[in-house]
Amino acid sequence: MLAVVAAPVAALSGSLRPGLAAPVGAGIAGLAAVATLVGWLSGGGAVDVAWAPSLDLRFAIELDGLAALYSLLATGIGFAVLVYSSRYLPLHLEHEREATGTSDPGVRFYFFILLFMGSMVGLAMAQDLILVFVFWDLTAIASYYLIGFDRHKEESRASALMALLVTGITAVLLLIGALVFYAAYGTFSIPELVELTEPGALVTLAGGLIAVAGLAKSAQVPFQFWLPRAMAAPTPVSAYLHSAAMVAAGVLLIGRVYPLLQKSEVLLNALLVIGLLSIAVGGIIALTRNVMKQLLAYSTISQYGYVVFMFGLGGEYGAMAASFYVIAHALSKSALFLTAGAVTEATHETEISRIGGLARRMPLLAAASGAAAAGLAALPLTIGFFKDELLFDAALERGAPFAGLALLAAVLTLAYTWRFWSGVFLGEARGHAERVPWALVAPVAVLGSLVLVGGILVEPFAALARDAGAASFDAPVEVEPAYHLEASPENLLALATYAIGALVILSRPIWIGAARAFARAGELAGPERAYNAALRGLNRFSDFIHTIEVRDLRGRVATILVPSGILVGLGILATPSGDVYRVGEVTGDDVPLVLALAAAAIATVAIIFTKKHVTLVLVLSSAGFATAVAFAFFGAPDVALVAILIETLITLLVLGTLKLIPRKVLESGARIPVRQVWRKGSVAAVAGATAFVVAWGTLSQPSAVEGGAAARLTELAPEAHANDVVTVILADFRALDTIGEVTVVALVLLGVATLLFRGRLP
Amino acid sequence: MTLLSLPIGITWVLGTVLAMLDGRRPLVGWLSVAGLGASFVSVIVLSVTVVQNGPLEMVAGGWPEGVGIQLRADVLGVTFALVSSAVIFFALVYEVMGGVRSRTFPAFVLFVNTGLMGIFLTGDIFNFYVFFEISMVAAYVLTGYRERDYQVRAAFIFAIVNLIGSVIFLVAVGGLYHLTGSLDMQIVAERITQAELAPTVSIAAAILVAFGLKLGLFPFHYWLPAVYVGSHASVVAILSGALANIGGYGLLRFGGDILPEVLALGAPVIIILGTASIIYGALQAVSRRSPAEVMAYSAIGQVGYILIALGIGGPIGFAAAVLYAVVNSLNKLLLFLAIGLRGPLVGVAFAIGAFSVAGVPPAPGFLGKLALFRTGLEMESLANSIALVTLIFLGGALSFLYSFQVYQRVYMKPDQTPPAPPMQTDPFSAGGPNKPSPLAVRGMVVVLAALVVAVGVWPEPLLVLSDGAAAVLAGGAGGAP
Amino acid sequence: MILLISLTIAIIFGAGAFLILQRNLIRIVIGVILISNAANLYIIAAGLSRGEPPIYPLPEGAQVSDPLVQAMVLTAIVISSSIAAILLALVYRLYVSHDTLDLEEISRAERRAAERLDSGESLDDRESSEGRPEREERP
Amino acid sequence: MTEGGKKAPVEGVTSTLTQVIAKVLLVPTLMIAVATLFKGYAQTGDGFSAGVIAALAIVLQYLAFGREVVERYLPVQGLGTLSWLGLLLALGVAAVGLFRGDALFTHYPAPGAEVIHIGTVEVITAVLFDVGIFLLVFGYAVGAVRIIAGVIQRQESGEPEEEAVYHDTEERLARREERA
Repeated sequence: MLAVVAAPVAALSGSLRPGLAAPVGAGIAGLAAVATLVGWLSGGGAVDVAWAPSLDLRFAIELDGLAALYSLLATGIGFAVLVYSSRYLPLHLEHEREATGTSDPGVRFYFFILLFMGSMVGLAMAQDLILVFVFWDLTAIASYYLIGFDRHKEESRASALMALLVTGITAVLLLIGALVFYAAYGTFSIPELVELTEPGALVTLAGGLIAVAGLAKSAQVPFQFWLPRAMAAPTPVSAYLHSAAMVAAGVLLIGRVYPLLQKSEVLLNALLVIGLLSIAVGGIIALTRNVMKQLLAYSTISQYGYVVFMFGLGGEYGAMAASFYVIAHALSKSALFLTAGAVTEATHETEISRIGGLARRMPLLAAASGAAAAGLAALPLTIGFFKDELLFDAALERGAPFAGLALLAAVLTLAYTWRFWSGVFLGEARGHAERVPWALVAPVAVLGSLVLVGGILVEPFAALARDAGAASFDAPVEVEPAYHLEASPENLLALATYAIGALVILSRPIWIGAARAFARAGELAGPERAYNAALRGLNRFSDFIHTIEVRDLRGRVATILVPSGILVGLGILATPSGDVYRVGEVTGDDVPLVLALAAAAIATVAIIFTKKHVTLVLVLSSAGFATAVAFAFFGAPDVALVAILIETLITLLVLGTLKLIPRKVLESGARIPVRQVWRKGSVAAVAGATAFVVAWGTLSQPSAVEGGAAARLTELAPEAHANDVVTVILADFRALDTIGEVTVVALVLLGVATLLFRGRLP
Repeated sequence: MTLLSLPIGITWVLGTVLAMLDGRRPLVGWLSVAGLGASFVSVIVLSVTVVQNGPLEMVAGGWPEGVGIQLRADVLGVTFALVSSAVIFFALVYEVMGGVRSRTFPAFVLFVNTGLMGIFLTGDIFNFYVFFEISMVAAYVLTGYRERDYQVRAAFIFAIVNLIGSVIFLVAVGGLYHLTGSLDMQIVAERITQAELAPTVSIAAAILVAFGLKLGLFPFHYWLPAVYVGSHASVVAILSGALANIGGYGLLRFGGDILPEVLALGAPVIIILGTASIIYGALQAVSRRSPAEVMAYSAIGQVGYILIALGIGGPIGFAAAVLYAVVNSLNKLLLFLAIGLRGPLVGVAFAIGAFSVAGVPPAPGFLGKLALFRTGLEMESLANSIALVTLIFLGGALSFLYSFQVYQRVYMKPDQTPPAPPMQTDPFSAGGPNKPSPLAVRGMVVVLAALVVAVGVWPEPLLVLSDGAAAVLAGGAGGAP
Repeated sequence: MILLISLTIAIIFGAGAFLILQRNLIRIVIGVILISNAANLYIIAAGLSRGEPPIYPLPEGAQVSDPLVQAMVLTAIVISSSIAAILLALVYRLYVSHDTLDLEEISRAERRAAERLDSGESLDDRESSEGRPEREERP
Repeated sequence: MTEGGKKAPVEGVTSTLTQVIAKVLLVPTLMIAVATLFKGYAQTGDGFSAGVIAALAIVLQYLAFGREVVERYLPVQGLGTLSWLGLLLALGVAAVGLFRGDALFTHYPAPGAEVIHIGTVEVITAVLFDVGIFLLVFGYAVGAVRIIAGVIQRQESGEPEEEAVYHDTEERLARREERA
């Protein structure tokens, strides 16, 4: 069972040698499928180990019915797809090489598709919401690279990005939903949550968030637009994406958290509505499509609409029918996609209107895909028949109107499936068709025959679906699909489907215009347009504010000073300022200090008005000296000494630097227009005022030096064999500061040497 | 006692020695790598000790507490020390592998490390300032590394802005001393509660500005894009991955540990600033063309998340802030190193970084997002919770968009055609702008990417650290006993 | 006294801020030096217990100046002045590569760089001459 | 600064005067510096001021005699390295405590213990620490001046400035032409 999770790793080793990648990948997929089957038959199994206990994250996986179903799909159909691509991919790459002139080994493909498979299996088994989220995003990553496989095509890259954005961003809702549950119940474990939760607003909210993530991934309205775009991927990817991975992951998630969802009536009704809308939108647009893969893509939207609809219907039938539907659909749809790929290989055409009558030239393919199509259209003797039977059952259980809706849905399916198959294989032969390799046909044949087998021996599939349904429904499910040769409502509905379906097919000329208009309206006002508009708008807006920033903000120190002032001002306003400020008193002893301060202030102001640079420096140093004198009057001779020495040194250095630069350059930009003087002056005033408020506000407080560190330092100084307390602080008590300070000095020397002297120490 | 000195001391002594040697010689380069490695290991050992046995303390000079400078390692400090040390280590390895171009580069990198370790391990506010200056001076010179026009410009802008920040911080230190009569963080925290609120608040505002500048928080960010785009890749990795941590750590330490009451008072302002930063940075990043520019603006946005978590506070909020800061450092390290390279494999590394920024598992970014959402849900009023969660969601959506728009534009190309030169840096080899970087360097970056993913896959150590750090802060005034 | 000191600090800081806002790089550097001066003055004022210098033998009963702020200011002065030196070196370096000390011209170069990035060019494309020699040691 | 130009007579007088003063002051200033260094524990001053004072003495020589003369007669080469050696010494003093199981920066002899005097100079490790700082600051100041002098000389000898930088921008060349 765990071999499945290891699949990507093995694939990586295999992909180191391009030739080996395909068989190794397919082999792993096959093995994994068998392992899953055996695992399921032997009653499943579970692993539950702590992952990150600090966040209550658990690596909890269990192979229950639901997990088994989706794992089997992922690995089984994965196997078929891999066999198919072992032949398809080289052809595809050949075309691309012709188109672009570059060759690509394509090993990426195997790596990501196996990663896709592995994460899908992991997702199926995960029982912890965060773990679900992890695998969920892994599938998004894998699909991103697979959809964008043809990197040189703008279209595939844009489609890949779209798929990633839509599914990735909505995935965050899943995370939020999980966290809402966690905030309320303290666990991420789904089984535990099922036991703990009570119906209420919280479940609706959190469950709703999770469901949105699921719906987006399953390409339900209004998120459906990414899926048809994703057709830019190579065909095997599309087949896989639609039937067993990515899109299926959405309904898998809904199935997984269904025990929670069904506690909220609102959510179930929402699912109903969204399911119906998707059926209608997907189905109607599918009828108008001409490109094979596009038709199939819209059909997928519609088909998963069914599944969502059935979940919305709820109850025993709903849960079981949904699971069964997924199986049936996966078999048929993957076969049809692979058919489309094979047909395109043979004819080099992608549009239905340009091909036709291929049944005679490719009988086996026609038959196999015919079986698959019949399955999708729910004809008897195929597994598809039962899917519709269950659909009708579930709908009937809810009420007659729903049965009517189900009927209409089934009719749509029949119509577009017919259009696909008949358009490709019937009618007069058009264009040429080459022989296609067996590896492109065999998987279709196998899948097609499975569809038929399911039509006769339905029990294994039903058992799987029952198990899965039980996991979703959170109770045993007792639904047995079988043929009942009687006029039961289900059978009558099925017959009605065929009859109306035939009518619809025949009356195509009548309604096709309306359908096209509908599709066109969707393009004009649909969510895809909104997505593109939002993207463009954002980019334009971003450019706009960037222009503003570069033009008006870059290089503007004012953008620091003014907000700082505002912040400090806010702080002052927010706090009571009763008698915070004191003027303080000036005694006779203070006069020298006052004079020194005044001198410093005057010299500083003089700097502003000095034009010549040399004078400027001299005025600066006089301001420095005045400050040093002030220090002396503060009773700080050490400081005064160092200040004077440093001031001398820095004056010399500045003068030296000025000597290095020609006078003309030196004066560049020294004069600024009067208008700027006022603006800058007011900013400076704000800065000065801010400094004033901070200084006055704090200095007005009684100094806490009494009983503070300073007194103790003074007492302890003799202990350290010293008379000058300041020196002893520098060399002993706070020597760490000093050594840091001189390290800065040494670094400055090194820096100056780096900038001017190529880093050589002078 | 030795253990506490080692992270600071090793690179200090070695840097002093290497300053006298020619750093372009491979031997000197690898020596510096070895030194940083040793320092990093000592930080790891220290972290393990601290997590298991509680904080370590030492007063320099053997004097009583309050007289000498106290060094103290608690979980908050060692967490930041750990991640910063790792970032610097990888950036240095990257540069030494590619070939150092300046005599003094290794020494300066070692001193950045010394300064940072000092900042994270000191228990003294003035000592904090001194170490702060050590790492800043080294960073000013490093910013100009390689000395292209735009690099010199970047260095000048960086220096001026950060000097203003330093001065503002120095004023705050002086103010705290005036109000409490002490420089020891624990004593300051105890005594500041007795001071008047108004002056304390103005000091706190100064601290916010000083560290906001360091972080590149909106509206103090204007220097950041020019510097992050202009400087050499390994330097930007150090600036954004390690040096910016000063801001995050400083806000946590001074806000959460020393001035918790003022932090609670200023929470709305902090949250609003954080919000503005997220929106502004993300919106700017959306349409930028070069990866370096995108990530520079992204850095502005990412910082906002840290602020929000800090503003909400409490054990969960603080833990989220620490976690996000750590994850953000790792992302930036990886991304900026990848941006500096070209050739196959580089895209992989960038992609992992981009996934991390966007919060996609298993890259560790999702842990940060998770912690943030959790914090957002912790808000007292439901309306605030919803507003905040929506905001974080929108920010995340935008980060998704800008990360991958630029990824597609630059990296998602057929492997065989030479990738367009990533905008920022010059090639390692002299073989022209389109020549792939040396395989070893690219390999190292991929290994780094794998390590980053490993953090996401096995997040427990990181979570333990961030929870421990939050416990230090939520312990209230004075921090851990 | 408190008010006077605060006013002096504010004037020096404001003047420094005004200079930082100028276009000429030298003036900007001087502005930075000035605001550092203001900060230093503030710190020494923060220990506003003026009295005898703290040098033993201390006079009996006299008020002693706070030695700790003195040590702090010493450290701060040294740091700020040495950083001024590195700023000067950067200014010189900017002059060498841009041939101007006008911030406007330098911002213009910055804007041009931003435009280049927007048009998808590398910063290196135009600013560096082809085949530029490695920086070699001069004997 | 040694070049006279048109103002040669005036500058000649000043420079002779400075040269005399500089010569006279060199030795006493260095002595003052050393005194400041070792007496710092008792009086105002410490290693830092001593370093600056000593450096100013050397700087004065540069101002008076010009780079070439000074570098011929005074052993100033490699003083930049000296600053780092000084830092190494200071760091060594800081680390002594660690090796003896004490805290970082523990000075010896321990607080209160007997101190050996050589004359009036106390023999304690803190003084050694100050010596390290003295060396560092001295090296720094002289080094910075030497760098400036070096750049001046580079300019005067007409070496192209481009040599010092990596590359030229178009606009810069244009501006230079305009000025020429």
